[in-house]
Amino acid sequence: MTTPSPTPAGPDPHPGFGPDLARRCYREMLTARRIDEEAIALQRQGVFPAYVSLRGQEAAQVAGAAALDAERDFAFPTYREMGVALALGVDMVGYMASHRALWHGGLYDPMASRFSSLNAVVGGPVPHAVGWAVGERLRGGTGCAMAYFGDGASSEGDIHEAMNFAAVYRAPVVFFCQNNRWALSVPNERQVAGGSVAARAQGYGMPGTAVDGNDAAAVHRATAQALERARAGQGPSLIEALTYRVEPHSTSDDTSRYRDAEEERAWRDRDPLTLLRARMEADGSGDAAFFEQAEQEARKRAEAVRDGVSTAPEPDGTDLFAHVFREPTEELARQQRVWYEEVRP
Amino acid sequence: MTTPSPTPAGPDPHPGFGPDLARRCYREMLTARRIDEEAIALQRQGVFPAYVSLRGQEAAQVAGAAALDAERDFAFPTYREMGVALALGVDMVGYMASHRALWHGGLYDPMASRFSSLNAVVGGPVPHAVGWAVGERLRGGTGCAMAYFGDGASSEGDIHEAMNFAAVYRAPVVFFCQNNRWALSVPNERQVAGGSVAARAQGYGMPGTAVDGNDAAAVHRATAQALERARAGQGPSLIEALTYRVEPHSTSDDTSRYRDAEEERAWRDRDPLTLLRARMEADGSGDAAFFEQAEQEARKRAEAVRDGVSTAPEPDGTDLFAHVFREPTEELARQQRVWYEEVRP
Amino acid sequence: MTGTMTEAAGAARGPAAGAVTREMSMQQAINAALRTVLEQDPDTLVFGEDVGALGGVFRVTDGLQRDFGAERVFDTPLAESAIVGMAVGLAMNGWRPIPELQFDGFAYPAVDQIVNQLARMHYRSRGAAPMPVTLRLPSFGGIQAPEHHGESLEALFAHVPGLKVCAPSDPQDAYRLLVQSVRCDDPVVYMEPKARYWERRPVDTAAGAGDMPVGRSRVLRPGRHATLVAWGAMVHRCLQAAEYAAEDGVELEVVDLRWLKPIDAEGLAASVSRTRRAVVVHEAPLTAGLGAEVGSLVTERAFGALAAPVERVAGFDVPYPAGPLEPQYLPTIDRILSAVQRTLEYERP
Amino acid sequence: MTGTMTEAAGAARGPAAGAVTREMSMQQAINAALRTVLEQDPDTLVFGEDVGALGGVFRVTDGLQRDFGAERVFDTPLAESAIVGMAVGLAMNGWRPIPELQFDGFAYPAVDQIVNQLARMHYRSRGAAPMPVTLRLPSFGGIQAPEHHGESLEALFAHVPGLKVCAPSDPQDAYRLLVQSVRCDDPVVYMEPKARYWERRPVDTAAGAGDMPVGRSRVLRPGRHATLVAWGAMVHRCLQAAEYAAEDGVELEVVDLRWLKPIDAEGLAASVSRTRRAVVVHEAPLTAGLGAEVGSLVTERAFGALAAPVERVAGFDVPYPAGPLEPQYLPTIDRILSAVQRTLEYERP
Ligand SMILES: Cc1ncc(C[n+]2csc(CCOP(=O)(O)OP(=O)(O)O)c2C)c(N)n1
Ligand SMILES: Cc1ncc(C[n+]2csc(CCOP(=O)(O)OP(=O)(O)O)c2C)c(N)n1
Ligand SMILES: [Mg+2]
Ligand SMILES: [Mg+2]
Repeated sequence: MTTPSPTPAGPDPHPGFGPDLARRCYREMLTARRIDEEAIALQRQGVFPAYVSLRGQEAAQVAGAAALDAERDFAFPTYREMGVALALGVDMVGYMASHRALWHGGLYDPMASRFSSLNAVVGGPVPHAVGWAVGERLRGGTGCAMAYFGDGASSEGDIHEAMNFAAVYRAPVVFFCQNNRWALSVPNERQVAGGSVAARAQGYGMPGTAVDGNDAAAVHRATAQALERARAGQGPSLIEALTYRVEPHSTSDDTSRYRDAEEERAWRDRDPLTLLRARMEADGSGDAAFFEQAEQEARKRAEAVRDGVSTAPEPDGTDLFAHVFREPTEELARQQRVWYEEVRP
Repeated sequence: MTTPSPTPAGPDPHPGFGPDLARRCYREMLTARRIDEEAIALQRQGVFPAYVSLRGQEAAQVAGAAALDAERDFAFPTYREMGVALALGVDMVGYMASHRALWHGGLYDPMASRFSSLNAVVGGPVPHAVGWAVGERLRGGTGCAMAYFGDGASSEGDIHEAMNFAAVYRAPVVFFCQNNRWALSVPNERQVAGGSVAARAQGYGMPGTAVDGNDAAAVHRATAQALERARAGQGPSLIEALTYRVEPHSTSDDTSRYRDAEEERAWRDRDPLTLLRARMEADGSGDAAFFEQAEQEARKRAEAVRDGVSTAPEPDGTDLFAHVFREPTEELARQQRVWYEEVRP
Repeated sequence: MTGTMTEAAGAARGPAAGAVTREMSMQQAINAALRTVLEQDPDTLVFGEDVGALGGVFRVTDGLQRDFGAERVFDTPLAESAIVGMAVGLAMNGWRPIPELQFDGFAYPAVDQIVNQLARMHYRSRGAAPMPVTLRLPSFGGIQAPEHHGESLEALFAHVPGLKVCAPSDPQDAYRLLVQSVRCDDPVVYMEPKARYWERRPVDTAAGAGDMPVGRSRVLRPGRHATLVAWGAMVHRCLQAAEYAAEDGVELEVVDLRWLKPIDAEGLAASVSRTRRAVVVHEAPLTAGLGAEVGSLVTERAFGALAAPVERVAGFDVPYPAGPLEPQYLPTIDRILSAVQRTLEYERP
Repeated sequence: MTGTMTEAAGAARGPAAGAVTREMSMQQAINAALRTVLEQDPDTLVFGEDVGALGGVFRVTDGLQRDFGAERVFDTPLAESAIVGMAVGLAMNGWRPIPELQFDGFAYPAVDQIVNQLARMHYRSRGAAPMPVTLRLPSFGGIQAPEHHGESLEALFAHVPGLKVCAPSDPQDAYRLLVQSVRCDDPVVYMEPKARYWERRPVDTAAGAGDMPVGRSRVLRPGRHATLVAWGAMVHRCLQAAEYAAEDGVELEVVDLRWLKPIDAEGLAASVSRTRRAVVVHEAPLTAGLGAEVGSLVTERAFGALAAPVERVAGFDVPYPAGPLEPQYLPTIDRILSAVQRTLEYERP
């Protein structure tokens, strides 16, 4: 079983993570936490058929994404990057709509949000990030692509192909692995040969860094450095944010079958929000009033998202057909007529 | 452009490569060379529709495979491992039949030969080696699997997945990459990010060694060590044999479109046969009589293979149907009747 | 040989001698079949993502690792191509692998190993390397799952020379077909209708696999006005449709295809020769779906008997949709009955 | 709309105004089409294995890197899944990618990115992310090539919602279809019949893509006794068969399907309504091949007119074989003529 490593002591190792940024991250991490809690509740109430929690990964997601420039960068998420969506300003009702099963990819606009549609194929979106980044350099842009994936995903062939492509083309991509120690029921020990995703980077001649993924400042700093490097034309890098999936894989999962409750508890104690709050209290970047206000805002926002997603209208059956092609076909129009005549509720 | 590194000088770094082994390797390398030449001639005469030469890679293939135990190990080749086939004692007429297009996988028995059928999917057979090795350990056997692939193949997802699986399961596999600097028209510089296939091994927590692939002794030693390790239950390793494809990719290729004739010439001068002969002359393990006899035997064998493959009967049309299933279906029997009535020559 | 079907609805037969009949869900029946083959054949191995301690996301492999050990039943890293590639290598070393791919939509990353390797190794080696691999694939839709968790890949697999493909529709057949698939010396893709995992039915675990050869279909309900052909979860829907039709005096014959390759062309032709009309129903998108093959086989063999063109009721040519649209995507009873009506009312122009 | 076909044999039409007609092989015509789109649309990119300095293994991209630069035309590492995945990302950044996969059989490793990503990204994003990707795929057999170099994947692609698929049969149509595919805002799989790369024919490079909408088939030879339907290299074989049949007074209509998705169902039905008989010919294995879909479409739309079931002449259900067996695997003229004879002699039992 894995246990968390202790919080680093000594002088602040992250001078770039100033009070404003800390406050922003805290607010968004807390908001993500509260939305997550609402989502779990919605699943219990039967509003969501299932839900995948990001609990415990708020620092890895929010503080990493806070280094992105939402004007020019582009994030390629999996199905668990709710905190990234929040940090990038994605319409959260539209995001959560995916979990209510209103539309697989969510109801937000991925192009306007610079946050690709939710993607359920483990490893699948990572080559897209590379293509986007190659395209960005070809047109002389300065944006970077951020490719999210998990420890389990690191086993997929697509991850390897994508890293090799990115390094060959020196494309501005940051490969951001949230190693939350578990891929559904399989722990790192039986998933990641060698034990380190970050160590894979060297084989492609690119930098790979493992950071404490529950330490917002460390995540932010590593991400900012990787983005700077990519923007300067020095090519891709890989960040492995070491964190933990404190909740089950999804609401349909049962962790008692495969992992120790003790391990979960130990990691719950290393809650990224608690850690960040302690740090902010220590360095004075957050006082009681700030935390109180953050709590109120987060709750309010989470409730708004909850209400919004709960009451969002179900998609119309015409949507089945509307987005298949940009240039519609007669056959699909014929099938839509069948739907209209024989199925339409 | 890449140039060969100089031959290492100083005391013999490969004490394990004794006179008998050197003579065996030389004989088989020379035989492979002569069969290769016959094959190129057969292609020019129109007997083979196309041919992929192993010229320049004889040391990497023969001296590596000479470390295998043909009683218990199993090799998984690509389409270019003619020297490996020879070293393992595969029926060479049956092997060459694949190049005459008599049967894609060749006409030899891969199970009896412990040399899998020729495989044209770049990267595709590598996971088979891992499965075979996992199965070998499960049954308590002591055999090892040898997985061949090229520098180009190293970019495929299957290679990554296979290495990760092998290392997770500590399977007795040797990943043997012949880096001949070119994957068809694409050189290492635009194929292998980071520049070293061997360097990828570390990311999986397994040993990775780059050896001079034109130095038979070095190849043999590295392979023997990797096999020993695997047999002792210490898991997989990766060998990168640095060599060069001195011929075009295949007889249909035209290297003048993409590489420098100078580079080819430089590598032709580092011919593995010349190197081994010089070494054997220096240490006395081969005298003029030996080399003369080796030449005669190689020629004789090559001519026999040439004659055998040229005169081998074409497969019968019934073979189209015979090997699809072990438990035949009525539909296929019906189709065979159609063939019998409407197609049979 | 005769192409007629040998079995009426399984439930209608009395228990065989030595029968061990228990009520179980399909997911339990598959588990029981895996236990049978793990017990009887020491060369069998069960592996895939999360099949070990977790017992699979649908608990189909529940308890197998505990009972047969982590050497026979084991988790793999998360990589579908390597899972199938490993199965090929294991088969070459004398094993009888039973890999699982977690969901239909995640078979796509393994397609190269399935098509170019698994399906061809026996052919490529001229019979030297048998591939007795049973690839379990939780399949089809109907459970309001996320993207890539509700798809039907049978047309892809049925088109691949060297593969056999089957899909059960009830617990008894799930048991029998799985044992039969594992014992088959050729690679079989075994497609499990997730939507039917939970319904409980009596299962006779002593029922031999041999009593129905590979490729045989079943008439689950006899009828004389038209034949409904389906597989997997759609069989149940067709049986429901037949109930409704019966209320209007229309007697529909329901054929559970079971084997999607080889297809029981003779059995289908025999049924349609009696009913003169056929409707094939599947979840996969219409175009180039297996319904086209079924329709072609029926038409080729029973053209003279056919009073109307074979009707196809299928998923629409759209990506499998999310929750609320799923019931509008999948063939509905209304759509099946409309097709029946069209075929009954058909008049040659 | 009318489903009738608008074009008789291309060669029979006079040159259009502004026509630039040159004799060229299909491989040159595709090269010319790539030049046209690279010139006219600065967002187009050509990439794949060995497409740069080498100009592709068939020289289809010959000189493009030299003339358009290594930013617009570039080699990739050897990894098909990443090639398609990169195309998806490039499209999301506003490009119009034209990736090549080197051979049919090497599309399998990319199937996940093609099916789960390329074909769905537009849908998944509710239209926000267009995927104007043209995937070039040297396809089909007939050149006595190694394993995996002679396969026909059209049934797989045609079944995938969100994809369009086409295959030219001659240089002129290769030019026109490629320009049309690239300009199409949806993903198109463009299947090139390798066996027809070398035959030279006059090509009018000013021929607009617009004169035949996506999904339209062509009657290449009119006839009244039966309709032959084919695509790719089999079109030529059907034209040859029609020549032979004509010697016996049998007038066969030959339809070049061109678009394999969407399929010109109306056009086919119109032809078969006249001829009352149809034979569909393809290289892919019979079972679950696209011939089943063509046959079903024809039968559904022209059942009343059909005097016999639609005949299918296809590759056998065996892995694509090596050299000497290739001519026995591919549909032969004899097999086509036998099928024609069967359909002409058919008598309703
Ligand atoms: C290609 C593919 N295979 C299998 C699955 C089923 N699946 C969904 S999530 C998951 C585990 C993923 O683990 P990891 O990458 O570590 O991400 P995490 O869930 O921990 O965030 C699996 C096996 C999938 N979604 N995609
Ligand atoms: C999956 C796959 N993609 C593409 C090809 C076409 N192809 C055949 S050989 C080759 C280059 C292989 O290079 P490398 O792995 O270095 O092996 P080498 O030919 O140098 O021995 C390519 C692209 C193939 N055979 N398989
Ligand atoms: Mg994880
Ligand atoms: Mg190479």
